[in-house]
Amino acid sequence: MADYLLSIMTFFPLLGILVLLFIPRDNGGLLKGFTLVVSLATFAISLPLAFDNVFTTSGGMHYREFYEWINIGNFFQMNYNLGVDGISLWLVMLTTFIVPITVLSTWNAVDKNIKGFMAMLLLLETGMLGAFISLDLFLFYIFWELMLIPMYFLIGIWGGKNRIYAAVKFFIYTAVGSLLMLVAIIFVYYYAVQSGAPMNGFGIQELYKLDLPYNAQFWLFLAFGFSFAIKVPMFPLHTWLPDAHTEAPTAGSVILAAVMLKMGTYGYVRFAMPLFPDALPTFIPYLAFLSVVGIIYGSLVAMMQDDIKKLVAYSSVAHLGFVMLGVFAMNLQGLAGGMIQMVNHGISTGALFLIVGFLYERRHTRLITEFGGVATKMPIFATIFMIITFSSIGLPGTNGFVGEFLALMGAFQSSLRWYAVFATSGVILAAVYMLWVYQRVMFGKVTNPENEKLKDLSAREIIIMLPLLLFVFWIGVAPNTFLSKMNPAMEQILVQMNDKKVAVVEVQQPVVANVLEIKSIVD
Amino acid sequence: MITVNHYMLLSAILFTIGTFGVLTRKNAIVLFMCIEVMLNSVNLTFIALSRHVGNMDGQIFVFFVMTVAAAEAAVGLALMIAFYRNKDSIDVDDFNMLKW
Amino acid sequence: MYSNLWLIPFFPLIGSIFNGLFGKKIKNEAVIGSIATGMVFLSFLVAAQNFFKLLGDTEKVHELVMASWITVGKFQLNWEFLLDPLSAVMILVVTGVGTLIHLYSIGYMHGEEGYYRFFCYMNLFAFAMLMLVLGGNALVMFIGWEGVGLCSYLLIGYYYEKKSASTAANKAFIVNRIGDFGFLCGLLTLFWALAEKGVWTLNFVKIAESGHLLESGGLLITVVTLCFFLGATGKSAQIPLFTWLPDAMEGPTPVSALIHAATMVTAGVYMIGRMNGLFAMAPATMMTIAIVGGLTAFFAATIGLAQNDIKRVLAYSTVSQLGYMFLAMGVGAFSAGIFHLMTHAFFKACLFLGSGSVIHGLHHAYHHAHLHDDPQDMRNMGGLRKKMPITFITFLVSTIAISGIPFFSGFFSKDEILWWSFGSTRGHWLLWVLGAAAAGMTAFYMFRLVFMTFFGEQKTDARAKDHIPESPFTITIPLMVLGFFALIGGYIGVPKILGGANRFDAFLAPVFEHAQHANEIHAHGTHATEYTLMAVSVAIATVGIFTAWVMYIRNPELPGKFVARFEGAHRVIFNKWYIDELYENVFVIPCKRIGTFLWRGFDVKVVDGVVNGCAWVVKGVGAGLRYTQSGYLYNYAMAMVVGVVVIVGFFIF
Amino acid sequence: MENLVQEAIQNVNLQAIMPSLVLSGLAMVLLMISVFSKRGSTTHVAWLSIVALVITGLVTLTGWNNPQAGFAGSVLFDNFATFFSMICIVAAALTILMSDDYLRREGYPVSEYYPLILFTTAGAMWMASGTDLMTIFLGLEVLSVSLYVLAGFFRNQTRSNEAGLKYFFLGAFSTGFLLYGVALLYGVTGTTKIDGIAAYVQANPDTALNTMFIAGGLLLLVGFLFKIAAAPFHMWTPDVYQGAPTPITAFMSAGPKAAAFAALMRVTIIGLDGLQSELTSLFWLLAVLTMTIGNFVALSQKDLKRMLAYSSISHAGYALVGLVAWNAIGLSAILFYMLVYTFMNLGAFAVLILIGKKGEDNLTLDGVAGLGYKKPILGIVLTIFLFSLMGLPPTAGFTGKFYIFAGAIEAGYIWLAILGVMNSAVSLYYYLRVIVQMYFRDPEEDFNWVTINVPTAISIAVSVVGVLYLGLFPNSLMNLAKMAGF
Repeated sequence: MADYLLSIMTFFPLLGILVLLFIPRDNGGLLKGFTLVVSLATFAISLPLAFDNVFTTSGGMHYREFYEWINIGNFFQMNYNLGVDGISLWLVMLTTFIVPITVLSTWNAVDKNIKGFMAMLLLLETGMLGAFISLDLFLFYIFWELMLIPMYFLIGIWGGKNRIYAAVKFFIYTAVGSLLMLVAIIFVYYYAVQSGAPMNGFGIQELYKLDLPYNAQFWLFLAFGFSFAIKVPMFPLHTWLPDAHTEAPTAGSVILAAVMLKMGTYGYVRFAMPLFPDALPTFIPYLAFLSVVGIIYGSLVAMMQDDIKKLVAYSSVAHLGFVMLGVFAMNLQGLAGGMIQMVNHGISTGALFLIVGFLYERRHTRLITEFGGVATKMPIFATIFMIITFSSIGLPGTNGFVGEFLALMGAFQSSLRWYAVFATSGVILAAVYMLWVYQRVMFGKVTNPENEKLKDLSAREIIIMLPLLLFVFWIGVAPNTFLSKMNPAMEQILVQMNDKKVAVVEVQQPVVANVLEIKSIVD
Repeated sequence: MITVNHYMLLSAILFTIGTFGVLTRKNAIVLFMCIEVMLNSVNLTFIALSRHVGNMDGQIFVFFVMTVAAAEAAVGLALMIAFYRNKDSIDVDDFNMLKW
Repeated sequence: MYSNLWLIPFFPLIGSIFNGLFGKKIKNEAVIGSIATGMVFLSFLVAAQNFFKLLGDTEKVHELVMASWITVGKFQLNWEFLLDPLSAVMILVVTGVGTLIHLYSIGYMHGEEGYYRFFCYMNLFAFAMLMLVLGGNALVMFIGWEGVGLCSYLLIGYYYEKKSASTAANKAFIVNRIGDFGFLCGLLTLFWALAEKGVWTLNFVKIAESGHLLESGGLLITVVTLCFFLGATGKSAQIPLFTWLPDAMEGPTPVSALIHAATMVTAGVYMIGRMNGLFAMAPATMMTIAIVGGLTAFFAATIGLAQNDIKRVLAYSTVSQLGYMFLAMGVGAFSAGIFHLMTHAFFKACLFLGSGSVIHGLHHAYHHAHLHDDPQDMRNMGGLRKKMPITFITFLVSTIAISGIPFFSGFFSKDEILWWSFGSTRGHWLLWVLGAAAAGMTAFYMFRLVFMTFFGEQKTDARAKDHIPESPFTITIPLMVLGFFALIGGYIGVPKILGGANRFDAFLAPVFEHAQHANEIHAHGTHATEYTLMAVSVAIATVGIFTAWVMYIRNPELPGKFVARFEGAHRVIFNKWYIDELYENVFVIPCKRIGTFLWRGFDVKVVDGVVNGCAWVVKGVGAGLRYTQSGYLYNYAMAMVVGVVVIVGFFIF
Repeated sequence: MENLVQEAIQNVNLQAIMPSLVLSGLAMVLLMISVFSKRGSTTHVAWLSIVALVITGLVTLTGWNNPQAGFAGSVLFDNFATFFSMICIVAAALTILMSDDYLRREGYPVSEYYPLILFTTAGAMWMASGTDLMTIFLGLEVLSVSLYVLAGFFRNQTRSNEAGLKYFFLGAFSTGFLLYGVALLYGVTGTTKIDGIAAYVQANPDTALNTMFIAGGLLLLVGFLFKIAAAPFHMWTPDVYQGAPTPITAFMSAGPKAAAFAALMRVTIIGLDGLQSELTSLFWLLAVLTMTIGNFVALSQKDLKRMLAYSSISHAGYALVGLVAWNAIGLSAILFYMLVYTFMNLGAFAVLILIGKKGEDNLTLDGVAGLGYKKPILGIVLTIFLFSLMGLPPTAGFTGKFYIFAGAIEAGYIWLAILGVMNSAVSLYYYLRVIVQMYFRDPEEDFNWVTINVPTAISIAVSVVGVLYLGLFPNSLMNLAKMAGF
């Protein structure tokens, strides 16, 4: 079992789809129930990973699976090459954890074409899991693109009024980035082939050791980075996100926020940065700058939204800014902060989308002005919303704080100190927009008669939220559970980057000089 | 003394005339004749070059071209007739149902 | 040894969780209230036990590591507690005053819809505050630091159906967050600076030990401490971040007493005390603190002169008193600051609770008479001393204490601060002038409050007049206890000059000694100067009281004339120097405008415009190219010919 | 003279032309059968054509790894020819399967249709195996003339007439250029054999600078570029594709195009090797132009057939990228891509055929609104084909494109690859629009006229399996394509 754990986990949902096809389409309950069982089973399959202590001691890849897949002699070779380490571990766990929750959340929300919806959810799960555990660039790319398709349908079929625009925009926007990455992937491969480096198909572990000239790294990082930056999304490549989030059904938004955005940040950590470490010092100031702009910009724009979901979407831009800042700090604390913040964002923002979903299911509107005084009608909901709000704000003791703090700490330790100062101001803005929306939705008197008949959360809805709340506090109070399994892998990847790197990141170059330098090198 | 260059020039002129005809004439039959002019200019080239090069390949080619031209004529005229039956016209300006 | 320290915050946490989860089901107010109060009282007992243990202990600094919290590489952070004289005093104050206020709340909050919620939050607050003062490293402290902010938010917004309440709650939290931003920046910079020197820690003891690694008076330490001070101004409502505190009076009165007078708002002072070693190394910061403190004391006092809402007067008074504490910290009188913190906790809590008692009574009366008058407006009060004798007496005692009349608690602490601000190596006579003027105004507006509320004509609506009761014993007992401490609390710190031993100072000495010695901060000057200053300040206070008496008892028309005479000045003061409006216009509205612009003007039009523009251009080009496909044979042939000619021509020529 | 004849007879190697010989023979037999069949009954001819194709296919496969040269080196049936022939046979078979029901629906149950397709296929096979410009020309004409007829097959339908005529005139026009080019090459090198030309250039390196040689080479290419619909010789494509009977459109975009690519590759890589630098830059430009025009104009199309016509132009552009690469990977990538494209494009057209009403006026974007709900299987299948056309994993379209761009990048054409993928990104939009209509819009019609018939279903099934299999496990066929390259 352990030998094939990753494969079983990844393709179990796909298996579920096959069975799903034979369930009559009008038996909605059975379809949902079955999907829930499948996703829970996937979670159960993945659980041994979370409890495996091998991650605390060794930063390498575990649960390796390796099969030759495509071998065209001297043309190219791709392998079915899977593995998981401390960096991907928690993202994998987050994925398997969040999917059953989203399935539960659809219980009343989805009534048209349930079969298709469930199939898409499961397909999405396969795609996401596969992308996190692929160690072969080609395989990764396949899973990466595979995720697009179900998400496109989730938004397009079960989305809101403006869903078509949002779905197409989401699809094309992200595809543009990934297609450029494809060119870069192929380029790296043939560079390696022509330089005679030892290779194992598109296996990243071998490619990590590749000696690429700075010039090539520059462009390759740009291509990879662009693709991942769209997915993250980093300012100014973020505009697909508010549309996609607003129009997507709750389950789609949750998965999009909780897992798919992490693909971008994960991509930086796993691919863009360790593959092209020489180019990093050139880009880090700009990327960090964009992260900080994202934090402040996302917050300011979020503040003025009149649609709750859009607000949460823009807040994602801000949150991911912290992740990126931490990652670009290029030290253990920052990276840990970034990684933990990825999980946090998955939990908090996922929960926020669920919360918006609860409201939407009841009122079929998400306009803030339509609400007010909901707290009186839905006290349990108010409490949960409050906790999640503060988790999102990053109150100490909740998960959000640990991530933000570590990310900022890392940034302060690195050359990004000044960026970090501005990023820190994001904690103020986060409070502003979250509390303001909370006030306008929950507090005050019930002025809209529609809100009079709001019902508090049902048992099912509470059950959905409980695991999320558990992790809000767990990560906040005892993050070491998670950090201890990440640390070795992060250390390894940092050591690896620094060993390969020619320039030293710590030397902060003035921005102007940087531009000239790039030019001269490109020339 | 008429050299191969003269033949080449003549056939080039013929070819150009044919091409111009295709571009400017509107009657499908005339158009087809222009194409025939082009093909025949090629035939002329082949024959002249065959003599110049000194092997028979060019001349053999001409036979094929002529055969093919005949086949094309058959098919082309048939298509024109079919079109004429539907539209009462073989003016190429009327071939404009399919566009954009 | 001190291994039960963790119980101190633990009890209220349990109480909070219990009431939060089951309070709604229990519904029984007595059970809910006594559980909450009992939990804080248990904490108090443990705190007292530890306090006395520490008192008799020669080793004054004790750390208790509970568990590891965040471990990333060299950065290792624990859940740890620190007990030293400073935190020992604080836990006593917090749990002691906390218990009384909980007790008070049982009666005060009677019949409220969210009774359990209130006690849940209050206990949570106690928990957070205790984490703050007991935290052994800056991050545990920060948990408390933000936690009290959270509870403050929850409790200010307790009447969440009221727009003003929820707005005030937001304002409190957000302004606090601005401070927290400073705190975090300071913390992270400090951590980085120490890490550069090889010390990876946030532990207070270690920070104090390795403070000398940083350049004393250097830019770095100045920036770090200024950042921390920004944090303190947020939490402790100092200029420029004081505006939230008066608004925070939207919360129930016990909240104002506990959070916005006695404990939370003093966290900034405590924090500076906790890091006194660092602050002492940054004279520029110290000067800033002293100036800000002095100015706050002065300006808040001016605003207090003209307010009519009983709680607002007290709120500005709190801001002003906090200014004193910062003044003390700034001039290096750390223990005097903490001393004032403690005495202030007693008398201000008593004042707030007293005002609560008054409001409670009036509210009761209005309710009885079906009136909707504002029970907090002093202009509707008067002559209540007969209706509420206990409230009156305790209130009067506390007022005298805050006014700095000799032999009441406030006198000792305030006077020590004034003396240091004059005589300290970091002091200046201007600071003393600010402090003394504030003291005079404090005496004036506090007695104005007492006179308007308890003396003179009863101006309450006739229909409600006779239904004002004295409050029940759960309210009066805390009042009496606090009043008692307001009376005698100062005697543990009687300065040497008045023949006392200043035991308080001696007790805290181990905490501050190092900072004061190493940086040569001490008050100097002759006894004669000290006596003179003392006399002057007492005289100023007396003048203040006398003026109040003249204006509000002997000649009640005088205030009206005064207002008419100095209309402009009054309006400015009455409107709190228009600071709120200033902030609204300088920060809030521009921020919203920028947000709106960034969204509608930039995000939608520019960023998304570029994206959609690309799509539009591609589509447009496609739609244009489409028409090359004219449908005419000769055009197609022409394209081919042109293609051939261009291609052949290009390669041949 | 005697000797010459004997030599010629010795040179005859029937094995080298056996597949096309068999196919032509069987096609003629079928033609006779259809003459004697009752008018209106076509099904048996259709199935017999399938049988003929299967037989031809088996014969063709004997040529794998068994290269046969014949007719004084004017035919070479090698792996390359085998691969392309198989593509054409598959394309023809799929086309025939989807045609039968269609012809009856449209009211033209004429059985000569099938032999014509077989002739086209035979011509295509000649093109693929020809090593003399003469053979290639003959193959091209056999293919073209049959296609002219097929394009104008619906003789009472003006649209079809127009398509046939346009194709005919422009085809003949381009043939003129091709022939002129052949003549010029012949004039310079004295031969029409591809390897003869190459040998001449090798022996006289100055030839590569000869104006007449360059002009001849370029004019020769015009003929092939016309057939593969490369810009600016693509203008016929949308009109003809739109007007021709739908199965023929499908077939044209796959089989003949593959054959034209085969000839183009042989002529350029082997014959015009001396012009490599000129030709790569030419193809570079044409590839970009073709992709861009195809994709951009497709964006504003409403008619599905016309949209797929433009899409087919852009796919020719992608395939040309492989030719630009001019390396082993790029060339075998074209082979693989042509096969993949055959499956996905024919599959997509087959679905369109099924959902079309008589006259096919409903094959517009709006016409498929809600198809995914009313006919879920057709919807899913069409979606798979569209995703494959977009080039998304895990479909064959992705592996094909990957192969192509791998070739380009290996040869150092990064910018070309970038422009190529950017074009793919543009193309996403119009393919997605179809999916948008199928799934994101509510059905306006109930599609009750759609009946699934077995042959079409088979052709769709084969295409789906092909698309998914080549997407997930491309190994075997990629290796075959590798072996087929030269």
